[in-house]
Amino acid sequence: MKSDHVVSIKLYSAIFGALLVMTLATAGAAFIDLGGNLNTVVAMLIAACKALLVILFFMHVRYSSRLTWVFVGAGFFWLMILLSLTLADVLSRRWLPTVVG
Amino acid sequence: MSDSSIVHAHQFDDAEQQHEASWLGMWVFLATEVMFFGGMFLGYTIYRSTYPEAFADASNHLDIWLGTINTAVLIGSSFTMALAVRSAQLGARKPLVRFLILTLVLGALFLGIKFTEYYAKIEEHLVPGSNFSYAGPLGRAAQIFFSFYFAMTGMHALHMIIGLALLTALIVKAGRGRFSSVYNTPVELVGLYWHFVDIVWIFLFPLLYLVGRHLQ
Amino acid sequence: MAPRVDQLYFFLLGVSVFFATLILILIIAFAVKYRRRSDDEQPRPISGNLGLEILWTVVPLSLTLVMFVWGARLFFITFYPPTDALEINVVAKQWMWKVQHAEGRSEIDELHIPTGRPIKLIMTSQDVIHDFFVPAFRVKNDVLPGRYTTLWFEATKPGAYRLFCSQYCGTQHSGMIGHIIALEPAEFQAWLSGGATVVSMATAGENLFQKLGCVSCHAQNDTGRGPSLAGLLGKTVHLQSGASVTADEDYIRESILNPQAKIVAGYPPIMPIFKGLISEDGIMQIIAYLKSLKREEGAQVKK
Amino acid sequence: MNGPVEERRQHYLNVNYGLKSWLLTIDHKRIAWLYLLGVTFFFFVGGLFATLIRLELLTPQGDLVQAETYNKLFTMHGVTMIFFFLIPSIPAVLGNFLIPLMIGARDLAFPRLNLASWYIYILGGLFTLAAAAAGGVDTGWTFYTPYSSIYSNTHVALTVIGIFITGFSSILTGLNFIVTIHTMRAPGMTWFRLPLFVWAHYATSIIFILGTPVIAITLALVALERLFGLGIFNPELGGDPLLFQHLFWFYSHPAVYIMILPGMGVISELITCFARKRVFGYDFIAFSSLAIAVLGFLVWGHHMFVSGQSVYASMIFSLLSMLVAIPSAVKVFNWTATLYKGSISFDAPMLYALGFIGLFTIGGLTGLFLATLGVDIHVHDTYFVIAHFHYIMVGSAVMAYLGGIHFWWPKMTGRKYPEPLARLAAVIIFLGFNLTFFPQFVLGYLGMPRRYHVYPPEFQVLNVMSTAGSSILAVGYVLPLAYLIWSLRYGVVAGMNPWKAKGLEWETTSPPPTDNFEVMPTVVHEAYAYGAAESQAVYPAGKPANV
Repeated sequence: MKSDHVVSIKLYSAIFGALLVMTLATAGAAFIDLGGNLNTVVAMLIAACKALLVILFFMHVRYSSRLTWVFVGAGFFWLMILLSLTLADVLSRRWLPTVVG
Repeated sequence: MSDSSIVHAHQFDDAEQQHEASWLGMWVFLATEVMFFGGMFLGYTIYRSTYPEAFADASNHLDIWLGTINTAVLIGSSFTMALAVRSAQLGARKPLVRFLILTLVLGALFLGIKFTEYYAKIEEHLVPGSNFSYAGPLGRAAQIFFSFYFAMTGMHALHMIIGLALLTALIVKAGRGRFSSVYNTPVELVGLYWHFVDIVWIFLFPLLYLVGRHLQ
Repeated sequence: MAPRVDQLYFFLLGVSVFFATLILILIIAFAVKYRRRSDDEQPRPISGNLGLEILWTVVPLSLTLVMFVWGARLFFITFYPPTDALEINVVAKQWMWKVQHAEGRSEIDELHIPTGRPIKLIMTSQDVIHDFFVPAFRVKNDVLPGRYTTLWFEATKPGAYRLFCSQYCGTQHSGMIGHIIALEPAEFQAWLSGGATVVSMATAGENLFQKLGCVSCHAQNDTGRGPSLAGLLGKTVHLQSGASVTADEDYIRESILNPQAKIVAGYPPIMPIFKGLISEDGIMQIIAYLKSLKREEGAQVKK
Repeated sequence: MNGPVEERRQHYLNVNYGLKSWLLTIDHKRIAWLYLLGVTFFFFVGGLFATLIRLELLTPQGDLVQAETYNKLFTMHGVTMIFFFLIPSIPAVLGNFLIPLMIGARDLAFPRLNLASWYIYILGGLFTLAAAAAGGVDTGWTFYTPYSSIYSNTHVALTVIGIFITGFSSILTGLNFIVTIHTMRAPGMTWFRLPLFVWAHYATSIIFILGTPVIAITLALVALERLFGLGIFNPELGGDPLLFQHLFWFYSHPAVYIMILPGMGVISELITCFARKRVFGYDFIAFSSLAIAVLGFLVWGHHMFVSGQSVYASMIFSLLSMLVAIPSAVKVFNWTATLYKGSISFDAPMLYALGFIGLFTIGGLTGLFLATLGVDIHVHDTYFVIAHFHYIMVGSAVMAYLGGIHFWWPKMTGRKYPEPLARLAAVIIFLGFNLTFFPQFVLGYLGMPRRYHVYPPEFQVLNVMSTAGSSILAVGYVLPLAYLIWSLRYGVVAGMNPWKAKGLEWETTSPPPTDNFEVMPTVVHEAYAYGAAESQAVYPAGKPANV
């Protein structure tokens, strides 16, 4: 299930540092107008990276069995189902306007 | 120390099986939690795509500096939690207690800052409901934004409060020397929970605080 | 529409009856033939048959795909009204149906229509979700607050057809019923012009347009502080945000109630919010007026 | 076997007595009994509401109850039956009792959590009952906004909080099952030796843990909107009336599979035992359960074809809905094929199982009508839908539940129920059910909308038939309640394996000891080894049951 892997303080500190840097980076990037939806994309990408670091190292998933990966994946996969199919409705609703012709 | 010397519950064959079950159980629970917050993330996504201007404008009413500081505080608490789990793995009792207390303090600090922000929002009449007032033509959709703000951060704060209660229980137990390098499952599981709550905030921060800063 | 829906329905019914009967016959046949004759019988185990599994995966799959394609075609027709349809506006509220005809006549819980001509309903709700359901025409669609939905049908025979609200809407849900009264075209014209003298929806809309002061910014040409609205419906509008939308009824409705939601490129966001100042019926009248502007313009071009 | 020494044998029922030993028990078998009491209570409460609904619909006018009362009746009927009876019924009663026995474990992985689930369930039930007692709720079990969030002036918040709480009971049960099935299987009990009942519950648990949280947060937001004026669903602010429906059906469509999948698991056990045959196509049935659980999450939009949902999204949902029909069809064909060249007996559980196959076939096929876009426009929100989902939820799920209760009754109690009466009840239920619900298909196609307190007179004949059927059905449901209680004291002592069935649960005594097995088994055979060796497992001598 899970190995009793003990992560070194050095690695933990490095992760912590990276998380802090990314927090500052995302706050800073928010003030720059990147145009279009790029601000959102950048913010979400940084958030995803941060989450990934926490999951892999702080939560020891990197050192865990496949089964753990499956359930971590399942949570996000199902979230994607919920988001993508609902957005399939919301975003395509106006493809067929009320007025025709 | 061999496994057979550790007490395990009657339904398990041995401590190893018990540990496996607990670890898996926590992850299953966290998958549940992803979907619990997921419902709100979905609603947020839909409304933000429908009312982008209003969300950007309303987001600028939040205090980005308090938000950033709070993010750092919570990440710090995750760091100390990870160190607490490490200490437990190594069977180091004193560092374990120390890191748990540090985590508790940082968690409480986060909530303190959060409630300061809430208080400011109450003062500014930005709490949805009959007292809500918002200058400018974007008020109605801005009220939706603040509904999400309070629902999402409120649900998150509730999780934090539960986390603090769990930490307190751990500190008491750790102080009594209940955990060792072979038996530390509760510390590990509370750690997972705490990191999960951290991850939720990692997404809430940009979604709530950083929407419209660049348009100001 | 009704006969085409019924065709598909009977196809589905046929498939269902076939499979239900097949299963029933097999179960009864096996149950009789292989009934237990002595208590210590031990039949030979059979673990499965790949060929059979493939057969009863592929056959149902292909049948359901036929159903999907057939059903989807009908569905698309149902939600794509013919362009020459007669437009009628419907506002639902707890617990009644309010109908406005373009010529100005309005009615409650009744809808008079001519036979032999497609009818397109443009519907919205003042409160909760309702649903406009006419079983005889095999059509229904939800009627939503804050949005327009449409529905179209064509009556072939004169007569009265039942109208139900089929989305639960509160205490008197089952009382929110009425009739569609289909008349021969000539009779329908007579009915339209009957009753008290009424102004047409477009005229009523024009009056509102003056009264609410819309006209002071939205002039006939592009000289006003707001864009001209003549010929707007159906056009593509470019927005400040860079996106573009088709100017349909929903867009106009939103732009009246919440003007800041979609700002037209090149114009300042100065329009006041009309929410609370205008009823759903009033918005429909203004839309009718804007549509009439479109027609006049088209007529001028022809000259 | 039934000598005086055997009578004295200690088992989970006589190990200790008294209320406290039950209310604080962490034995999965006793918790199953606690659930049995709970779901039986809510079944008859929900049944009472149903009876009143049917009586009101005897005539077209609203002469028995007021419109407000009628609306509350069908709402409370739906809420109690779905959230407090159907969803916990098979998993929390039979699943709880049997999963550890079937996989050769002493208990579930988290026994205390299991007990907590029951208390959470009861707490949620009390909230909902309090709402009913305080005057009821009238939104329909679907709680569509904005009616539920703004317009209804009944006890919506109290009810949804009750359902919110009960949701956590489902989540914890699902979590417990998943962990138990992953980590606690006996030596030799590989995944493909698991009884299909266990596979079905694994699939159900996936829905529990990934679907339930979504309805929980959704209903919580509705409650917050009512209590504190939060504005997430409010159309006055520009809220989207379809958002609630998406969130609601994301759970509530898979919830139908929560109700039916465990039933399918029960049927796989019953058919094999009473045909004395290995199940036909084991792998296909096992994987079809998982396929249903996953595909079930991709089809919720078929509840929204006429809701103002995008036409294109509707098409995707329709296509995916067609796909979910396939694993269901595969199961039905495999069960039928299992009967081929079997040795079929007609004990009461088998009558329920055969009834299940017939009714599920009809329920499933009529589901295709609703998934087909062009036809759904007409039959959506009519009695056709009511008939369809009652064929699935009552015709199938309740039949499976009763079949399972009868089948494992000897294991649970150590005694047999009276067979002739049980067969009679099964036949009465089957006939009563069809008379109640088949006419509703016709009503629906004729256009009678659901949730109508008064209706046009042309629909009366079919409604009278339906009401007549429901009175027969009521008799059919009361009968087992009476004779099962009777059998607790007067039933014939059953012995270890009265049906000569395969499966580990039949290799321990009836009722089983607290730790389930005197000696923990090692599994050496496939599931359903009918016609093979006597036992499915070996028991290494000398190893005590509880290390």
